[in-house]
Amino acid sequence: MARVVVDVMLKPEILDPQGQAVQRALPRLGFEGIADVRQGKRFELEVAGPVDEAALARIHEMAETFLANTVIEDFVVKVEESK
Amino acid sequence: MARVVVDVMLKPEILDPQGQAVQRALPRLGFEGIADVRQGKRFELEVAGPVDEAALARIHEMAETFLANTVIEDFVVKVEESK
Amino acid sequence: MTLDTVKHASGTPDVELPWKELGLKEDEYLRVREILGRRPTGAELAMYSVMWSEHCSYKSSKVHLKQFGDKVPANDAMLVGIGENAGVVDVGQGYAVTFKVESHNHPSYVEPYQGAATGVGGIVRDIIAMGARPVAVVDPLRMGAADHPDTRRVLPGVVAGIGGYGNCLGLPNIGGELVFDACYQGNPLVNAGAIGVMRHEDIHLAKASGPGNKVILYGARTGGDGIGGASILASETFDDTKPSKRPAVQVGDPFQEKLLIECTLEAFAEKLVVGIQDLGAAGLSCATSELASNGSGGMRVELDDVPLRDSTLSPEEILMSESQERMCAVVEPDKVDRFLAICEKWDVIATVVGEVTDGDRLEIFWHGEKIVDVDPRTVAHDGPVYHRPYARPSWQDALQADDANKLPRPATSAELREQVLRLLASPNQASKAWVTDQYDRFVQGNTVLAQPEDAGMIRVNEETGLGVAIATDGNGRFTKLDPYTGAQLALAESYRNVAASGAKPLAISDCLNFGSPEDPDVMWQFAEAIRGLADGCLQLGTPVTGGNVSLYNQTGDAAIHPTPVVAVLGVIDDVARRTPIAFKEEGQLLYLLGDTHEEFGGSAWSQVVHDHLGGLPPKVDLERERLLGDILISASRDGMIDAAHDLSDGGLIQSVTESCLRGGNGARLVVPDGLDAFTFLFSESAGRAVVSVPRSEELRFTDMCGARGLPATRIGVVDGEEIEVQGEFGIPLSEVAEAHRSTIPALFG
Amino acid sequence: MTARIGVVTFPGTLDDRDSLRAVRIAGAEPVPLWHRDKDLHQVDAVVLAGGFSYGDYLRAGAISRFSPVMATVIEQAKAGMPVLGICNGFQILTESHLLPGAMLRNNHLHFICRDQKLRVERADTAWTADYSAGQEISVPLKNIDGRYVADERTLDELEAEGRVAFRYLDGNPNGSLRDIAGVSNAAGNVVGLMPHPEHAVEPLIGTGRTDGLGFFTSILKKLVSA
Ligand SMILES: Nc1ncnc2c1ncn2[C@@H]1O[C@H](COP(=O)(O)OP(=O)(O)O)[C@@H](O)[C@H]1O
Ligand SMILES: [Mg+2]
Repeated sequence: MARVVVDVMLKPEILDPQGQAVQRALPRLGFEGIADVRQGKRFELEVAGPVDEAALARIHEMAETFLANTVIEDFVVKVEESK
Repeated sequence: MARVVVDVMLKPEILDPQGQAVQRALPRLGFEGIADVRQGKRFELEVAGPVDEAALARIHEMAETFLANTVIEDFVVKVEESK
Repeated sequence: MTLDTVKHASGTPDVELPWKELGLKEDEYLRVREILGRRPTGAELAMYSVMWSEHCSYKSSKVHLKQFGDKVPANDAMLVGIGENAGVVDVGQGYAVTFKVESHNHPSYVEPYQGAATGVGGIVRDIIAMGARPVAVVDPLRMGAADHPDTRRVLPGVVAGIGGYGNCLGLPNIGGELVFDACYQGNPLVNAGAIGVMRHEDIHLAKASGPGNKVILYGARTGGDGIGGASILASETFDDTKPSKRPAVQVGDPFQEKLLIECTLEAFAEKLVVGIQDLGAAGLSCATSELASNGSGGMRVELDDVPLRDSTLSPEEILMSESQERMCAVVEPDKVDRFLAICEKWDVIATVVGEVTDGDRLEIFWHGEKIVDVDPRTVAHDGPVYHRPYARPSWQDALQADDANKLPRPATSAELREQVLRLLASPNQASKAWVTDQYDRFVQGNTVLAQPEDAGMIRVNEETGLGVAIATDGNGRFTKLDPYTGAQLALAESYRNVAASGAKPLAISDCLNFGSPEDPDVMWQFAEAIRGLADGCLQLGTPVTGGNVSLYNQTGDAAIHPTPVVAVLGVIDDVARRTPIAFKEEGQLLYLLGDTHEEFGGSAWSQVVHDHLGGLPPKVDLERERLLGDILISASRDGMIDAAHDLSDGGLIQSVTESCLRGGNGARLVVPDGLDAFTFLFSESAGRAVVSVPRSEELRFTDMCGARGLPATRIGVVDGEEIEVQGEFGIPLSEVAEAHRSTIPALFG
Repeated sequence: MTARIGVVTFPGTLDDRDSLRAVRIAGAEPVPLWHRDKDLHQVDAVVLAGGFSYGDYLRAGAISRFSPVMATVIEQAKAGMPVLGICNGFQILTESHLLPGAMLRNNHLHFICRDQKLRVERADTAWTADYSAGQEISVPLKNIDGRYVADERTLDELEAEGRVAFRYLDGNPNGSLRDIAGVSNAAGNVVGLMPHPEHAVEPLIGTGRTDGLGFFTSILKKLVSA
């Protein structure tokens, strides 16, 4: 079973209040030196068959039409070695 | 500016209703062959200073005490090349 | 690795089992052996250990709780009493209402969001299990000190969790409480209550009868969550390559629960269900043993058929798992297909896992082998009963002697004004809108009253206007000073809140939050509180329909204040005559109902101004409470008052302020003869309310009070843009609003 | 003959019964519709009600958009059938690209439930004809993913074409760009908004106002006179 990861992040120009809330809290907790935080989503897909080009193309399409809303989000598809 | 990524995922034995909802929807959308989906969070941290061992140790601690709730979540810290 | 079957257990009497690690006492384990006539199997031990736990067996509290059954007031409304998932009362027009409050204290401290969320999930399943559609939730909360850093972690998480789950279920949140006190720092109290409505004929019970009937498990798959002790068993009995430390915290899925509600109600509507039980604490162990022991026959369960989320689970773990959003129904064989079809319609997984037998044993099989063979009653009902020692604490007298009435009082009008503002802005007295604005109070379109009203009120029937009201109250400070009186004060306040809304109080549920029962001081508080509550209910005519006990709320030697929380349910024949708290009409007259005494023990004033807890709590006069309630209800019925607000913590100035802010009007107050301004504004005497009376109704109203012997004192008029106490001070409404509304957002926003 | 107005129930929809009630109170015939059923049962208009369809997992409205009923709703909406999306329904409409933009987590990150003042900017859509342009109304707002965003060009276009149908007054509750509470499509038959008019149709219930009834009487008049 192979694992494909899809990372979905808000586009840079879109306000990310969750990331900001984290960033604002850090100094209070004693963590300095973090200039910016963005929070996004990570999907781990376990793929049943081989992760060939056709499979990746399908996952790409899935990310584009479903996992991400490209009006507001960017995404990246990555193959991970399975464990 | 260097980027450190913290991926936070629910522990495998913890119910992941979000991932399940995605997985159940996939066949309906015509995407077959995905055996499991887990959904987690991705934090992108822009680190102001050098990402040395000390900095990573701090980020690790930050992830452990704040970004993740280790009662139910696991996390991984990764350094990404900055772009 | 051998499977510990019944046969195997019989043949290996000397195998050591980890009963201690599972929380059983030696004599309890010996009793299990005696009951079975052999050593238990691992699976049987798992079942007994969870079902005989304090939480499930009420072993420390049972002997005291009995009073609720012994002192039942004559009340025709009770349809189902203590012992079922939730009590049921008749509210007329063929409708029945079920309601209950439960605690989820410890999980909410460990994981505030999920702990609180699953607390809501659990109480709602109790309501569905009675056959009712859930119509509202309430959430009485107690947190540590408002300015403590850990409260900043716990409270926002708890509120988000209650909102996240309840909002997503489509249940309006119509009331609750939020109290801060350092005594709850390590033991926040997260109580959650729910109300459901059904027709009389739809009442369902947790009962498996009719041999041949199928046992259907439906809802979420079973996973390894919430398995307190089962992992110990698992690691003893099985190989340790699998995840051994199962988390004690569960993650909720409100979406799944919403589907569970809809599909269960649809199955009820088609009369497909013989008996039903939700899966909460102790999971399948509890559901199977309770269903079987309440029914007429036995039950046979094939554990292999339970849908799993994690295929590595051992049978012990499956039996103990507390995975959320699961229910168990008993269905006649020819109705199974229809039941499964309804579940399919709602995308709910449903599986036949067993059937009712004509024997009297609960038998559970795994891989074709029998691993449990017990009399279900011994698991579910014949748990241990403790007569824990109790004694009045040695410090109680000193505490009561430390009289709050002797604390220095404000010397000048300026000081009085300053203390009024300080009180209104203190975390306990400040507006809780920051919390309640995170809860949907409008969903379902039947909300007549919700926070910050005295009681939440829900319309039950659109045509007739029939409605129900609920309020929850509890005051740990009063209860610490005198547990018997404190419990009665909680009851009285909740009763008063319901009556102030115009509804007639019918019955109560309670959630009893206390420290360790192994401490005789705590056990005395517990015994006294129950005695007070049971006596109070008898006197007020409001039976206890059910409730929940949460013990061991204790950090080291320090127990929380004894905190019985009382939920009173009321009925109103037409919600059109509900009484809100808002002073809406300028020129209306303000009347104070009841008597005001110098009573400052446990008061908000003593806490905020002097950080003091001592003396005696206010006196309780339940006959007076009942009279006050009757007057408030009559006045609502006959249109004599436009607003009413009960007086409780913070005293008169607190209530008047809330009503002014709600209505957007000021008030001019006159200190009545015989009272000083300080006592008038801050006393917390019980049995009081303030009402707003149209001038045209004044005579009729005062005549009624006079004729029935309730003191009614004219204290002022709704007027202007400030709250003015004549001869003392005036505070602009805007200043009051700022003081009252900014505290909680500043701390937690 | 009165108009038939359908209200869709997805798994996790919460305000469907309220919307059906609002339709009935306005005098139209309420018709429950089921997400798995492609057939709209001859309704003249459709309301997508509030709630958390599919738990709002992934993104609010993202999964519902692909349901069988939505295939028909999308097709019919493009052909001119009136569609109103309230809250979750609005989110579904943006996910379906029947309306521009997207909904994100509120800027304060909390669920917010309150009585919200709005200005009805457009009184010539299928759902707002009973209001006058510029009229101020108060209806409940309750959501956690209510922040309306779109890129600048889209926003400018919406403004230029007068498709901002409702704007928040007395404080933006969630960080929505340009205080947008709701928008319409170019033809004016598809309207979406975050606040809940269906919760403001009876004097005793909720906030005690009936400011939301106009949505349902508007559509009824339009359909009956058509
Ligand atoms: N956690 C909460 N959840 C819901 N409603 C709450 C909560 N806390 C307080 N409220 C509401 O705020 C109002 C004021 O609360 P409180 O001062 O405790 O009322 P009272 O003193 O009349 O019992 C009531 O309507 C109450 O139901
Ligand atoms: Mg009150």
